[in-house]
Amino acid sequence: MKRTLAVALSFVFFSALICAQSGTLVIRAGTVLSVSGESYSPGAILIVDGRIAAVGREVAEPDKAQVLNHPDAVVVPGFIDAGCGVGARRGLVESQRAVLADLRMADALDDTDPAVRRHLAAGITTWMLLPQEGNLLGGRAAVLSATAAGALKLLRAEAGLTVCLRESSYDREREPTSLMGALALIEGGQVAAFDTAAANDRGVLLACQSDREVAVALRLAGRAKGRALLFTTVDTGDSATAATKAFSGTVFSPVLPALSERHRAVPARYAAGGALIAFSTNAPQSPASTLRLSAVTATLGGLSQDAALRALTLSAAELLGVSDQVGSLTPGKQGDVLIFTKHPTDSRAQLLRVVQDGVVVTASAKE
Amino acid sequence: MNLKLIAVLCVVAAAACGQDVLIRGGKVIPCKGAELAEADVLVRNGRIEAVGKGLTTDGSASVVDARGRVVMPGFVLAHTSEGMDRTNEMVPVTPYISVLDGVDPSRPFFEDCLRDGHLTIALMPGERTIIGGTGVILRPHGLVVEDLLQSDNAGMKLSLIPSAGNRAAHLAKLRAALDDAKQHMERKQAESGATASGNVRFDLEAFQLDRRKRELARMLRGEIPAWIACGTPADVDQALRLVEEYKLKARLVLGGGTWRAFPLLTGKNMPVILDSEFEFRETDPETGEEVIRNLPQLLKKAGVKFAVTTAPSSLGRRYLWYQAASLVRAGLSREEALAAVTCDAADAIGLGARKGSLEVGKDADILVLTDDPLSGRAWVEVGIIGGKVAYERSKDPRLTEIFGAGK
Amino acid sequence: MRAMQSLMLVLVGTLTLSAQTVIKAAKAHLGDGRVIAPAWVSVEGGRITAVSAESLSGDEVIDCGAGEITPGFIDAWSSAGLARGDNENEEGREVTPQVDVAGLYEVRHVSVKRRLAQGVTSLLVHPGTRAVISGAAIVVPTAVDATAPRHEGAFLCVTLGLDPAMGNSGGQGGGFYSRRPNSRMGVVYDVRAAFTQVREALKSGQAIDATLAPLAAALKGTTTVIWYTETEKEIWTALRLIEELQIPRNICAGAVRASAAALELKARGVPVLLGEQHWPQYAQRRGRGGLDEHDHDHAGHLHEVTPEVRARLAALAQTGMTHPIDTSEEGLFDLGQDCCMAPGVGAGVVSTDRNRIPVTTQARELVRAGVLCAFASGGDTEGVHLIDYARFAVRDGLDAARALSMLTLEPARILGIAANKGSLEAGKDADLVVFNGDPLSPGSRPVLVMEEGRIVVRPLAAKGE
Amino acid sequence: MRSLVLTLLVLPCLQALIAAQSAPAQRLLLSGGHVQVNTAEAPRRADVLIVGDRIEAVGEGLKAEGAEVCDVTGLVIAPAFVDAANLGLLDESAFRGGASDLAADMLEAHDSLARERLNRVGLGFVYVDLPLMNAARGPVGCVASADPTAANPAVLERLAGLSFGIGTRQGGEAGRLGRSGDAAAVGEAFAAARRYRKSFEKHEKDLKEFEAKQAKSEKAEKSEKTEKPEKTEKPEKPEKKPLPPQQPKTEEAHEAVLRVLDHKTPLRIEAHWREDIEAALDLATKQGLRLVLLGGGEADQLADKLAAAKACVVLGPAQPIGMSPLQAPQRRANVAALLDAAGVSLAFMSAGAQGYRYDSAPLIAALHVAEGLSEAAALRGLTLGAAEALGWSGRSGSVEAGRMAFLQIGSAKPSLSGGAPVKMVFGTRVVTCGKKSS
Repeated sequence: MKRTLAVALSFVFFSALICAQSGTLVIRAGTVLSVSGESYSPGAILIVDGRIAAVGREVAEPDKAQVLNHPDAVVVPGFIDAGCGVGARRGLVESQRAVLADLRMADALDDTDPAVRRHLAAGITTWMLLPQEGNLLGGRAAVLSATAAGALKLLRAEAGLTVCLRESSYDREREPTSLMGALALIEGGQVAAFDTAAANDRGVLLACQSDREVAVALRLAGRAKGRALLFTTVDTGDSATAATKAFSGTVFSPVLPALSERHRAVPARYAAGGALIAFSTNAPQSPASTLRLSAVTATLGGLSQDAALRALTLSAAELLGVSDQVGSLTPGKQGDVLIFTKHPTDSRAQLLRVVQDGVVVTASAKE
Repeated sequence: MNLKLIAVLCVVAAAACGQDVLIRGGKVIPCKGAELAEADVLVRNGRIEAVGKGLTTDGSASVVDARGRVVMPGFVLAHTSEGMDRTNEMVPVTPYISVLDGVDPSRPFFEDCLRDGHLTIALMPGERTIIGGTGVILRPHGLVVEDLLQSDNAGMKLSLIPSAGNRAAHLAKLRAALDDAKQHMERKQAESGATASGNVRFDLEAFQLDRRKRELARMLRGEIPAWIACGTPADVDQALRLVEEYKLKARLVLGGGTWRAFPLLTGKNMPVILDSEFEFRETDPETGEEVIRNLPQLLKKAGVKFAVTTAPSSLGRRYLWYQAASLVRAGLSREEALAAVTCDAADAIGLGARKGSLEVGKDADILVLTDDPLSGRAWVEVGIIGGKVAYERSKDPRLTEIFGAGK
Repeated sequence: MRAMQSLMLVLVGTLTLSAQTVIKAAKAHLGDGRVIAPAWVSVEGGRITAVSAESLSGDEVIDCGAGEITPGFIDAWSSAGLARGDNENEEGREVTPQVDVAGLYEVRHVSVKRRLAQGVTSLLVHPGTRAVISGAAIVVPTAVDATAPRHEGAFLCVTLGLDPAMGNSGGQGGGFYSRRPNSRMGVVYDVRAAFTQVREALKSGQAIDATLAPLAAALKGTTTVIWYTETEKEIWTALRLIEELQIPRNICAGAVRASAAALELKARGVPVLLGEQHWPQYAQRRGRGGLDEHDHDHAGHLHEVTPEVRARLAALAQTGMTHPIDTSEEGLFDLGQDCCMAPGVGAGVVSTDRNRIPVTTQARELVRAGVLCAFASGGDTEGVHLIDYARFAVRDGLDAARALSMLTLEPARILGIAANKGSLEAGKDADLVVFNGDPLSPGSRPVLVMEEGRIVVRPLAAKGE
Repeated sequence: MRSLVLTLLVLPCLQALIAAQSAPAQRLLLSGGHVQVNTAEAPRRADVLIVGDRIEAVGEGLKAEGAEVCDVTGLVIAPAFVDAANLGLLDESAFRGGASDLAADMLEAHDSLARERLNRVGLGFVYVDLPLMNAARGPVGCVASADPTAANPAVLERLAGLSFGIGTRQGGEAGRLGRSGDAAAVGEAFAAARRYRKSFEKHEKDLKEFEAKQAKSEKAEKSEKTEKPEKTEKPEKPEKKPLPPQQPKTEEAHEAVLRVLDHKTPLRIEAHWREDIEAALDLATKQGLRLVLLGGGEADQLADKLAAAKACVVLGPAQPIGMSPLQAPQRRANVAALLDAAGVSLAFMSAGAQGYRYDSAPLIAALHVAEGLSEAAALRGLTLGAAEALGWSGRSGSVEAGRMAFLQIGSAKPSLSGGAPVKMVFGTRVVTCGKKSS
């Protein structure tokens, strides 16, 4: 009997996807955390034609509206994954030349990628598509979101040139073969693509792994007029103060519970003083749940619950340059809403429902 | 059998010229007892006859003028695997091999030991083994291996540092070898009891088997000590358990990583031989910072007497006088530092009665240094082994070549 | 919780001091050979204001009791602060003058912290030695966060010898870049080609490519060229290239066999940084093909047979045991004497490989020849204390004051930073180390290190301190 | 059999002898606090009296003369959490290959940091398992306490169980070597253990026979001597005195299997795919043993059969990180909820969980709650469920008289949201958590 119930529910999931019609939706819940504005408990949200129309203690309820009632749930904006490889045709790395500045991720979209549905099921409604590691200049990232129908929607086709200073981009058979060589080439003006990217406002995304690489990234960030994002791991705790001053924000690779207390505390050090931080899953290598797990581990390391939620939503949107469309429950923004049993940074929080573009995408077994 | 014959021959040759040696007027550091400003040391028949002021001899003694020099007992190198072409056999359990067959007298290691004053060397197999074989105590002066030999069985080398596979597998093999030797001993006892009367048929296969296990059996009977090398605190635990279980006479050769287990050794008066690096560096997992553990201080706090070893390819740590100075740097007193390279080291290798200090009746292994051993400027002027002058710096071919005769 | 018994040198954050600090000690080695006892050093605003044998007053007096003060040591040729591994060598091309280690130097790196705990207050950090012209070296303090390093002087590193040629496939490689030297001649050719190309461009007034600018500066003399020359053969090559390419300011670094070229170095006035000590022992072996002691083969050093040995041989002969004389022809020397092969049997004729003399012994010969030379740790990350080089040099006959100045004032003069580093003089930076005894006795250790007026290393109050 | 038992006693007490250097006070009274008997019930006001390592009594106003009193007013005493398979207390050489059998010999001595980290999340003791070295038959695990003050790790049960693997061998490009031969290997292990027991029984019989013959032949000699002492015979070849039969060597690996067959410790089998779980279930029912299933990727599809067999399922993370061929294709994230709904008792383990540290068992339980498991079931899994998985059903998992005194004392009821307990109780030793180790 139990198994048939499980199969039936997944059928509902598909049906919701197919008949995604534009309609009105009202969500009432125990607490509504809008992240940008103030939060209401209890609170309600009205979504019309895929856009958030109103958020407040109570909202007007149009007659034909679909209503979701979760008296003790917590409602938050859709999560944003600031760095993964979901939704793209993979295997585009070309090893002959270290510089591949003209490669655009936007041209490689593929909505048949099963990882898109897994991201949606984990509450990730928007993400940045990064080129694979392996080249000094890997190409230009893109920010995209999934529509209710499962198609992919480009929020930003050009989201900055990636410069990977990590070990993986040096190869003895091509120039540069070391971090020193890379720094000398770029500072010597030998890499035109970097100079043009630094000149325009789309910005530069610098990927590092150790404090040495962050030191080099700091010098390169000085040359970029537009924005400079730092993609790093929790091993670069010592460069926290310098990095928060020089970069417009920091994106962390997955922060897992296997880390020592010292490493778990690094996101909190970077977020001190209000600097923007965000998390990434680098899916499909790791599951989509890694995004929320990173936030949970960061809170165990000392990051406050609000700062962690902000890192999953509004801060990530600002870093990706799409904070006008997603990232918080503000009227006019895209109707991406998640309904949890508890605050999402609590390890026991269960994701009851995902609303994407105003359409209920996942139905959970537990009503 | 002719090994024994030659050894006897050498002693006879030495005694023949029973000449006395008088070392006069030097500052004597006996390492046991107070230092004497200007004193003499009389040597007869290879042993120290007297230590005191104003000693006189009949005319025939040869006199070594030590005025303005320092006279002290020879340094004792408590554990080393140098001087051989390979430190271990490839097979992990080889109780039947001896270092004696691997010693190569022409190696520069022995010449440097003589020049640096390391007059007693305990040569043992290396650590890459489970049961490595037996070691020997050597002197760094002699024509062939038999000349260098001081005692031909210094003990059996065991290692608990798991080189291949993990620690439990390593221990399982070690216990299997020990149990096998134990059963072999019990069976031989039972057989010898059973055949008290009547003739014994010579059984070659049993003899071969016996020869392979004889040394291990001697170790289990406590006739020869077990030198147990440990790399981590868990190894020290296992070593203490093995000693208790098999009733071994044991000496511990400790690497730096075992510092957490030092308190376990308090009051066990089991000889301890410390690795040549006295600062153990480890990264604190909580803070990521490098922490330096001061091993001599930790051993002193645990009340454990210890000897030290050398690292032949390092700039300073290849000299025992430098190691003694490093112990002072680590916070030990002058006496404790000098003891660690002389009398404590001699006790550690079981020759405490004969070596390690200038006391009447002990072997005459004496050094005449140009300066105080801890000053960092000392050269060995004269090296006396077994009462005979074995080394004179003025005649050292290499130093005269480099520094010229005048130095 | 077990009390942690360890002499932990706590890296005190940059403890800013009150206006004027006075350090009192039993003795002070000023660095230029003079020693004053007792000694007071007053420090203000990161600089030494006064050094005297009479007492000085100040806001805070640090009494070091029987300690002795020395200037902060300067390690004039090291790769500390760069993570080991292939990341510090750029092998894309042989000539990469524009490469700069400034961006990579990490003052928090454990190798720098170890040097600081030994009393080293200034470091020259050089790129790896795999490229022929490997790039710019920098001089940096060891305690200050050097994200913006102060280049007290610009340096360009050139590597001679076999390092750049090691393991190159000689051009068949599939990579877009194929030509690499695989012999000493190839390395010298690349140096000569690079410099001559820039010299021609300078002469004809053409614009010089930005990446080759450091070579032009070297020719003009604003940059000092550091030649990495391990053996005396490389030193002679370097001196010949200096002559031919007229490069005004030069240093030879990493030299482990400099004493053989002492006269030529004196003639050209090129200073030398002694390299890492590889062969500490005096007993060397002239094995087959001059390989060093680790080649395990048997041909060895020989001794003349003394009467006593002959008696021993006779006794052995009776026992029927033949004596193990190595009769292989390479091992024997045609000295026309019987010989036997055993250590310390008596005086004898010896053949020592002249160029295997330990570095600490060569210092004495270089000083006698009047060459400006200093000790340096080289690539050694194993952590041999720099002061140990001075201690063993004194044991080999060098006088104490000169040995200490080979760690302080000499390297400062060689690197051209003697204006404010290298000795305890009023007006210079307050870089100093306090030992708990005579610095040159191996029983003493650094108790306190001050860098630019800030106490950066102060020992945890170890027991009995 | 007698000698068999003897050797069993010698080794653990030797171990205990070394461990109990500083014998703690014998009796401890926790007074003034609230007690949560097991994680399902609300805390109620009560004191706890502990003697040795067992709880003596739980009740109001207990007075105990000669007992050390520890004031816990305002705090809640709850059963300590238990990790059903943990690799954290092993020293690093344990992860190198080698035919090693016993985890008890591989524990990290002298370093209390790992045990302090376990205390900070409320873990009282753990089943120390060794990784299955790509074989069907695994090493012998042990139960070790997380008491940081013990000089070296206190082993509570030396031969605490044997892990078998069905379908867990990896290799080749498909990554999974299938399960052929795994079940046979498990059967073979049982048969070998039975042969080993027979060899001891046979030795017992031989010894009795030998002693009887020995006594008979001595009686015969005595009578022969008294009859004709003066006749000097020709010294015929002395008949070799028979040697007593040699006792077979005790092998702890077989001892561990025998303990499984004697129902002292559970049968632990790691299986992930549906067919492997079925094979494990059949094996357990055939041998008449209770199954403890580790991993259980697709266990929800056999929830009813597992419930019927009263099996216990030990779960790893709900969403495993990293691509491993062991993960079953139809693995569902809410496997814990479905198993709990079917009445299967659960436990949690951190062994082999990529991306999770050895102190992550409570966090893994919390993440199962995030996939739909009820919080009560998760807390039960960390206490009573884990006791079942270790074969300690009657001896731990709740605060009742007679049970082992492994307790956590916190400012409130233990919850899985990462709050650290204030104190941990190990028998009569009380340890304050949160202090950084030296």
